[in-house]
Amino acid sequence: MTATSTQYSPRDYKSDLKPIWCAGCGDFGVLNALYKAMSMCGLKPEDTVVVSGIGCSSRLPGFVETYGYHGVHGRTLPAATGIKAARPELNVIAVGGDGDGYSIGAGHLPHCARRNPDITYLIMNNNTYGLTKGQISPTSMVPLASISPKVDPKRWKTTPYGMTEEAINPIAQAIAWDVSFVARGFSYKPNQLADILAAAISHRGFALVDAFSPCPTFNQDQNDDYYKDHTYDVPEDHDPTDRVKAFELALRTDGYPIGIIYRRDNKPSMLEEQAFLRRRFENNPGTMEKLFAKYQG
Amino acid sequence: MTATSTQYSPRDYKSDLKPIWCAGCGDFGVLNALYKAMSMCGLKPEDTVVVSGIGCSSRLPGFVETYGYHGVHGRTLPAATGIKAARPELNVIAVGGDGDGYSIGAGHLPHCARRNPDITYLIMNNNTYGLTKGQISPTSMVPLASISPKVDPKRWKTTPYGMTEEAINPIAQAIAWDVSFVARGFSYKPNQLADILAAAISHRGFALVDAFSPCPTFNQDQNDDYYKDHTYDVPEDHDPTDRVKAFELALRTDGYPIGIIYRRDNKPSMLEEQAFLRRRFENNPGTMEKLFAKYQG
Amino acid sequence: MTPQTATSTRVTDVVIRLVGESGEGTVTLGDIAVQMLTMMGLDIYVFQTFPAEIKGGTVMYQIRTRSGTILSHGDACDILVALNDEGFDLFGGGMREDGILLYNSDVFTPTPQPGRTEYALPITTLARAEKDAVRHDVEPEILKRLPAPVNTVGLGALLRLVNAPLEPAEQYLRDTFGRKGEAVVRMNISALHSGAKHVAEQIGNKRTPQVFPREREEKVLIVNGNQMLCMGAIAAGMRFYAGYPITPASEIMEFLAKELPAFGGDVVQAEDEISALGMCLGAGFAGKKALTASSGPGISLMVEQINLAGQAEIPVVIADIQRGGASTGMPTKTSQGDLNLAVYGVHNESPRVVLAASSVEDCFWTTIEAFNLAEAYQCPVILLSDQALATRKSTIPPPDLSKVEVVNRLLPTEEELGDSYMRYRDTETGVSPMSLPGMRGGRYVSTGIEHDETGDPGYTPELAMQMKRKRFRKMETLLRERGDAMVRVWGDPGEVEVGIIAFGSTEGVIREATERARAEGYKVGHLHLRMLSPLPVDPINAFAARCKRILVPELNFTGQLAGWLRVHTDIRFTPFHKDEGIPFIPNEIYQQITHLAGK
Amino acid sequence: MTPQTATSTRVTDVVIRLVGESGEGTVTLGDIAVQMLTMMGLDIYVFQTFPAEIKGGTVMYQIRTRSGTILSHGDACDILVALNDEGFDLFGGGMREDGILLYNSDVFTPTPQPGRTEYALPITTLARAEKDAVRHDVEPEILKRLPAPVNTVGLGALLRLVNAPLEPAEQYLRDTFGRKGEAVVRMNISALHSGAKHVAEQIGNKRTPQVFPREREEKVLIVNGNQMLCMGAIAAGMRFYAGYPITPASEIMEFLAKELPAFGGDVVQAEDEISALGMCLGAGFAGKKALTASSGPGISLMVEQINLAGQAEIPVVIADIQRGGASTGMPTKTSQGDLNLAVYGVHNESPRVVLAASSVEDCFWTTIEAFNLAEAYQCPVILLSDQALATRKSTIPPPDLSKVEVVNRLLPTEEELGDSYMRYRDTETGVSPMSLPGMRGGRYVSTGIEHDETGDPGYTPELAMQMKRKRFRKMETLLRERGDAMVRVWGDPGEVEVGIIAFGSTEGVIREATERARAEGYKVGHLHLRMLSPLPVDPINAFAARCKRILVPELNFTGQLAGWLRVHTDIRFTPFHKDEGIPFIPNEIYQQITHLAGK
Ligand SMILES: Cc1ncc(C[n+]2csc(CCOP(=O)(O)OP(=O)(O)O)c2C)c(N)n1
Ligand SMILES: Cc1ncc(C[n+]2csc(CCOP(=O)(O)OP(=O)(O)O)c2C)c(N)n1
Ligand code: SF4
Ligand code: SF4
Ligand SMILES: [Mg+2]
Ligand SMILES: [Mg+2]
Repeated sequence: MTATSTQYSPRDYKSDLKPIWCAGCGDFGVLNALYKAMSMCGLKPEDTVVVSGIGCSSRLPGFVETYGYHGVHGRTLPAATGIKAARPELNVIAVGGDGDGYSIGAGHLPHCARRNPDITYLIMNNNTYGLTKGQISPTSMVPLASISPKVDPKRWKTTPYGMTEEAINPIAQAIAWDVSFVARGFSYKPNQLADILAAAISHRGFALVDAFSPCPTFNQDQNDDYYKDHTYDVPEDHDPTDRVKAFELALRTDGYPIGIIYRRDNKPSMLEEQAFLRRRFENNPGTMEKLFAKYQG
Repeated sequence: MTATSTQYSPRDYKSDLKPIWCAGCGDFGVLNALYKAMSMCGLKPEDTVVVSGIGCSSRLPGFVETYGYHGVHGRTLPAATGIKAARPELNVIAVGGDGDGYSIGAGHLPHCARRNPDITYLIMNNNTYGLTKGQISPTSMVPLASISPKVDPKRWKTTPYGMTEEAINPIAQAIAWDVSFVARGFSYKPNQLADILAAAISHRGFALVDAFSPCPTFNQDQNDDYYKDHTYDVPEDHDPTDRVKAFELALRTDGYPIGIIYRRDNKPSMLEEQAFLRRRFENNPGTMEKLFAKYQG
Repeated sequence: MTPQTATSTRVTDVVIRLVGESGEGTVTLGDIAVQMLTMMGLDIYVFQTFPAEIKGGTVMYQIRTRSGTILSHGDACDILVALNDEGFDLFGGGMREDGILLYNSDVFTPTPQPGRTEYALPITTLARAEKDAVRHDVEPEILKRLPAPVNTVGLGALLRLVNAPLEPAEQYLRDTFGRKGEAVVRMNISALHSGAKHVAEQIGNKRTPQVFPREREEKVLIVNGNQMLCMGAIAAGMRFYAGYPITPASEIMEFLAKELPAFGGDVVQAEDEISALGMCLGAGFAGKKALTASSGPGISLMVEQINLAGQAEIPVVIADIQRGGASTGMPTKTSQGDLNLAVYGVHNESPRVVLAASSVEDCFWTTIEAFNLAEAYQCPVILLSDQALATRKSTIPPPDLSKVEVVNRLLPTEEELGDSYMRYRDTETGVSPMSLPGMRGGRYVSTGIEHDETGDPGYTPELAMQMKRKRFRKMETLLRERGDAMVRVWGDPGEVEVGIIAFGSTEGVIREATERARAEGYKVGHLHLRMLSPLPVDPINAFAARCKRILVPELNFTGQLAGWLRVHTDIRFTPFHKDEGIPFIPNEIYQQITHLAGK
Repeated sequence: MTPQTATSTRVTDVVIRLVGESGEGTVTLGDIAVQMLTMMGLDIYVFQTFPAEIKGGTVMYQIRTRSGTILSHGDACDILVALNDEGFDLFGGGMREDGILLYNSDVFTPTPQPGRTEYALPITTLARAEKDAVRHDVEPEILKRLPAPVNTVGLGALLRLVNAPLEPAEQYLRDTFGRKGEAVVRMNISALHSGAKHVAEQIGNKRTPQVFPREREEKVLIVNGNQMLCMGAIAAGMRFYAGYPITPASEIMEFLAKELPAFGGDVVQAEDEISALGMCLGAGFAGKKALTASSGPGISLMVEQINLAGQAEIPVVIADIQRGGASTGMPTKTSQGDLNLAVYGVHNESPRVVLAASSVEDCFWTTIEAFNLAEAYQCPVILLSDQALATRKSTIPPPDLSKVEVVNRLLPTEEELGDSYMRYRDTETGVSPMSLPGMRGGRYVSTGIEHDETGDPGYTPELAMQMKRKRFRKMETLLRERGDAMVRVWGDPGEVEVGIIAFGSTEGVIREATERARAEGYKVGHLHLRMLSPLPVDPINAFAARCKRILVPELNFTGQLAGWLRVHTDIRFTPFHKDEGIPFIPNEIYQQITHLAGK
């Protein structure tokens, strides 16, 4: 993370492109929180890359006045890892949707956790696929078919009679993967979200922030009201370094704790290991001649 | 799971094809345990399908006298799910390696857990890629580069100077995903493994059995001796239905508990939800005419 | 009953284009107008373009209507209904010079153009007045969410403009708004007449087209390509669908999620396309007819397992609803750009069939064909459709179900099962009897590794060639058994000046263009490919032999069909390709024909 | 010094084939023999086939040796060293009728064949005796794991058979076993002589070939294709590698994991190929030269993101080490079956470059070319190699580093940066200056969605065509700027009876066959394609114009290059393709030439 003494205001991170999001989309709140967090961390815009996949939320890089990488669906973390590995001095912020990150991109998360690069990953979790117009996502909480067979066929397009599977718990799985910073935010509490994002950006290692960011167009159930009623701040006495306790907190069924749920500050990072390796050869750098010599007949 | 009164002996599940595995490969023990478990459950060979991806371990279906599906690398669970969904009366046993299941196939696991089909998934975990001759896998425990830069360059082919990332904990992640049966076995304790597998096969829902199955050819570190020294039975008083306690057990660093670590017997299953849905229409089955009528101009 | 003025002209064919903000209900307005026109006994054909935005953005909804089959969305539009200026700017260019413009005068005033007939309609004001009029008669709960009846005003105006009767619309409004109470019904009916009246007042001696109701004897369906694809799949016996949402294929999963359970089938929303196809292969191996559908990005991810299906000989159907642009490209636009991927997207080589649906109705039949070929030749079948065809709403006769033929895979006989059963037996046709789990004596391992006739792995040079020949022999068998049925030939028999070879959703527009040219005396032929791979070379060559010149039009940048024809035939032709995200119009093809004929 | 008998014939070219169980050390024996022959100043060329089994299974290790360049692994072998009967059964057919068979008489006795010279060598017995002899002189710890010196006995026998001196081998054994103590060294040297002696005793007046040491002035490397590909990548400035293991590409990652850190570069083992390419694209976007390598199954998974690289214009190199068979197929065998996937594997259309390396040495130069083209034209470059080339061990001169030219991407100037900077500026060449993160005023979003010159999303028909033309224009620029350098032409100038057009790893074997034909008076030409896409049509047509007949040989089932040539040229040719998992031998090509010439 490259912070500098020059101060940037949240406005400085705003690009000219007008967001294409629907009126009332939670992503607006997340975007504003991100501007603020970037400002709090003093990120130099030209040294920052916002990386995304495909989805409503993945359009975000266009709205930020930094470099951006808007790749293909689900491959946000590989691209972010490549950028960070190639240029460790850059600030890399990965963003995307719950579908992008937890469904098609699900296989990359545990491995990014293993590598622990210094990347912040912000998931705009609207419990649905917004861009493709309202199918279930891995975090959708449509009732099961056998429980509530009267789900509105118009609202839940691929699950008109209810779901046939349960939702995942993205916080619990992140703790199991030992993601070194795990937090939850809510777009309707943008200041708190900005604080959380600033902490995530400042964290040395892979930080996952799952922010509820309701989709009023396609998800009328998990909407802002629902989350206002079902979230609470992480208890003051919670020790985020206790992995088992963090797991327990993540499993609570009385609502969703907002705040920093787990962190491990001393986790090794692929980037540091690679730097270590490169340093090993500083006094004996490779040359083509030396390489040839190894294969001399 | 279709068990029948006819008894099959372990031998009845043995095919004519000779395993191509190296002498001393842990997979032999796993295969024998599987024969035994199938016999214990009385699985009818022709009603059973063993499904795999690609890897040394994934060659297993060829050695079992049941139907087999030997697909592509990492897609074991999708194929197994499709078989089970299409023909719920079949016994479906998915098998494969730690690379197949936890690396390239990592994205399918959480979603299979959500769907909870009645499938047993047996991972032969040798902490390496056997078939491609000894690179690290997500469960490899090669020391980090910065800790032990003297790793044998010949032994660890893609990590000659040590790893740059940590291993995953397959048991902890499975508990976080709420996989409805999570167990660990060891190929050098084939009877215990057979018992575990029989329990997994009998479990109604998705059962994951991670069996240490050392690769003497490419992994001299996590070998049978290592596991003999570093495993112990799951404590008698462990309550596998307590998810937090199971998680705690999975995180223990004094060795690996062998046995059933977590189970949730009442978890809904996609297959049952689908059956429920189909039943809803039993008295009013679909016809093409009715479909056309919906779109009549 | 039909109101009529002295200057209205009786027309047989009208193209109406509605443009506006997508949130504003342009599509709803179009959908209702389509219903009304269909109720009049007319046929319709709808072409829509969708904005990239989720909500908002400009949409274009073009309805062509006439009594009788419609082959394309037409050339320039006769009537443009512009609900906002952005829509007018973007899509006004597609209007004929002497066309009729009906615009929302509350929002903008277009610069007048000589030749154009204009109607100013203060839609917003009129609608608001209607709402105000009933304000006190509507229950407060309902009033809160009651929009002003903008669409209904527009509908009235539009119907009046084409001299259509208002009664069916009144009935429709009663049915639709009945449950919201009498006052709401009243408001809408009044709004309908308000719009009609406003137009009537301006008609004077302006030119208006007139459409006539007719008695329709047969039933029609109002459906699009995606819907007919689904119905075809169900009719063919498909009972397992797994997919992952993607524009413009999502509707298929959504349709099937609703309808398939009643047929005893299952739909799974997979975590990605790789898993979706993986599940379908599992289901196909287990004996079910399985379908997945996607578009370019998802099909790309399926490449590895399509190959597995070819190598392990697993029947499966993969629908590719092609969309615009490479990579993420232009998801809401159309293209015929995936032909190369469909026929060549495989490392090394395994056989597959590639079909292309060509019209809404054909989506039904070609999907059935896809399942039949997958079963008959135990291989993956890629079925090409595209965004334009998928969302093309048309009136079609309900398919004649007595013509549906369903093919099922070859199963081993009792004698073939047992110790000597060989799943991959090297037969004369290449097709081997396929056992299903549950069959005693049918045990084998389905595998993508090179294998011998039993399925056991084997790598010798001889075996590799033998088994590859066996697998590809199935495609030769297919061509021999059904190759001739895999093309449709239109136009003049005998020698023609210009022949057209094409595939997919362009069939209608090409037919219309060739008919226009024929009407003008050109001798024109048209061979439309139903199957792209294996390519039915014999009928193509036979057709080419009677063409002086050949045109190969297609909607992509490099001319993929042109390349594919060059690989497999020696015929000479003029390629014509472009890839702008929108379909051809008849005039483009017609121009090419006359140009080529004049050479 | 060289032992010599009356009947030994001086030969300039010997093909030695070693066959045995892979665990038995056949490969080790081969590797040592290669070293010894190279030390004698001879050149070598090794062709290996690997078993499907992990350990065990039968391997074949064929060494061709002569003094001077070797173009192929040769036709039938002169000497077959059969360490077991399974190997003899599987690979004995590749032996010339008057060849020499040296077999392990402890294990089997072949049926004698007229014309064949046989040497029976009880290798196991001899080796065991040698071990017994030193049993008491070796430290117990070492003795426990000390194998009987089977390989060394075999080596002695083999060297004696070709009349090679034993001194270098002695020195080699001293170096290798020194740290295990004097007794082990002694055992091995004695074993070497025991093998040699046993052969010498049987020589009598049997025919033996004789190879002669020569002074080599220049240094040589003993390397294979994968290794030279890695060295080329490093020389080109590649400093980021991400990959996922797969046969036969894994060696590339293994090589680079060891060597790249010393050059300041990083290697990441990704969780799959999708992630590997994703990381490379990230690195490429960020300004590093990035490489990933895989084989068919992995390349299939990369299709979606190769397209992204084409559309978003990100430089990246993807090496495809082709292997045998579709799907999992035959991972340890060879093929040229991925040409279609490389050139067509994309939904809709975005530009890419496809190159093919043709020899071990060429792997170095073509890899450098791959990076240069990726940088110059800001696009993905697919570099084709194959299993046979990747594992082909040859002696080659160390590449002349002064000839290495490194191209870097076009960066924006200070003036271009700023508010009016446009990442995707539509230029005459199609190439736009590319800013890198960290550059002030260079901000943009790299995207696979259709976009305008700034990178902002845009979908109008005009924009779609404009930007597509811009991207594809780069390929025209490439052809104009470097097209002629993308072929290599061999053989007779002027008019030829038979011309050959081919690509990839077959270059050497075709050259050998054409030289043989030319030596016999045929007029033969050979154009070898370095670049497949965009296809350098001009030099191909120029070449074709001077050929009476053209042969297009390739190692796949359907003739992929043949199809590709048909799409892009009008030349007529005879295709010749097969896909058995093994390379051509010179004689196959030679036969085709003479057959075609005789037509
Ligand atoms: C390979 C691939 N499959 C499917 C799609 C279609 N698609 C685009 S966005 C999306 C999901 C969007 O959901 P999410 O990631 O939660 O983002 P949101 O729109 O909800 O913010 C899908 C399925 C695609 N672009 N690429
Ligand atoms: C798409 C794809 N990528 C890579 C490979 C090469 N490959 C075959 S098996 C394997 C990993 C084997 O490891 P694991 O799954 O742990 O099985 P093991 O051999 O150790 O039993 C790999 C990478 C492949 N076959 N397909
Ligand atoms: S569809 Fe939902 S997620 Fe997408 S922009 Fe609209 S409100 Fe936001
Ligand atoms: S390489 Fe390892 S895992 Fe593979 S067969 Fe040999 S011992 Fe078993
Ligand atoms: Mg979402
Ligand atoms: Mg493994």
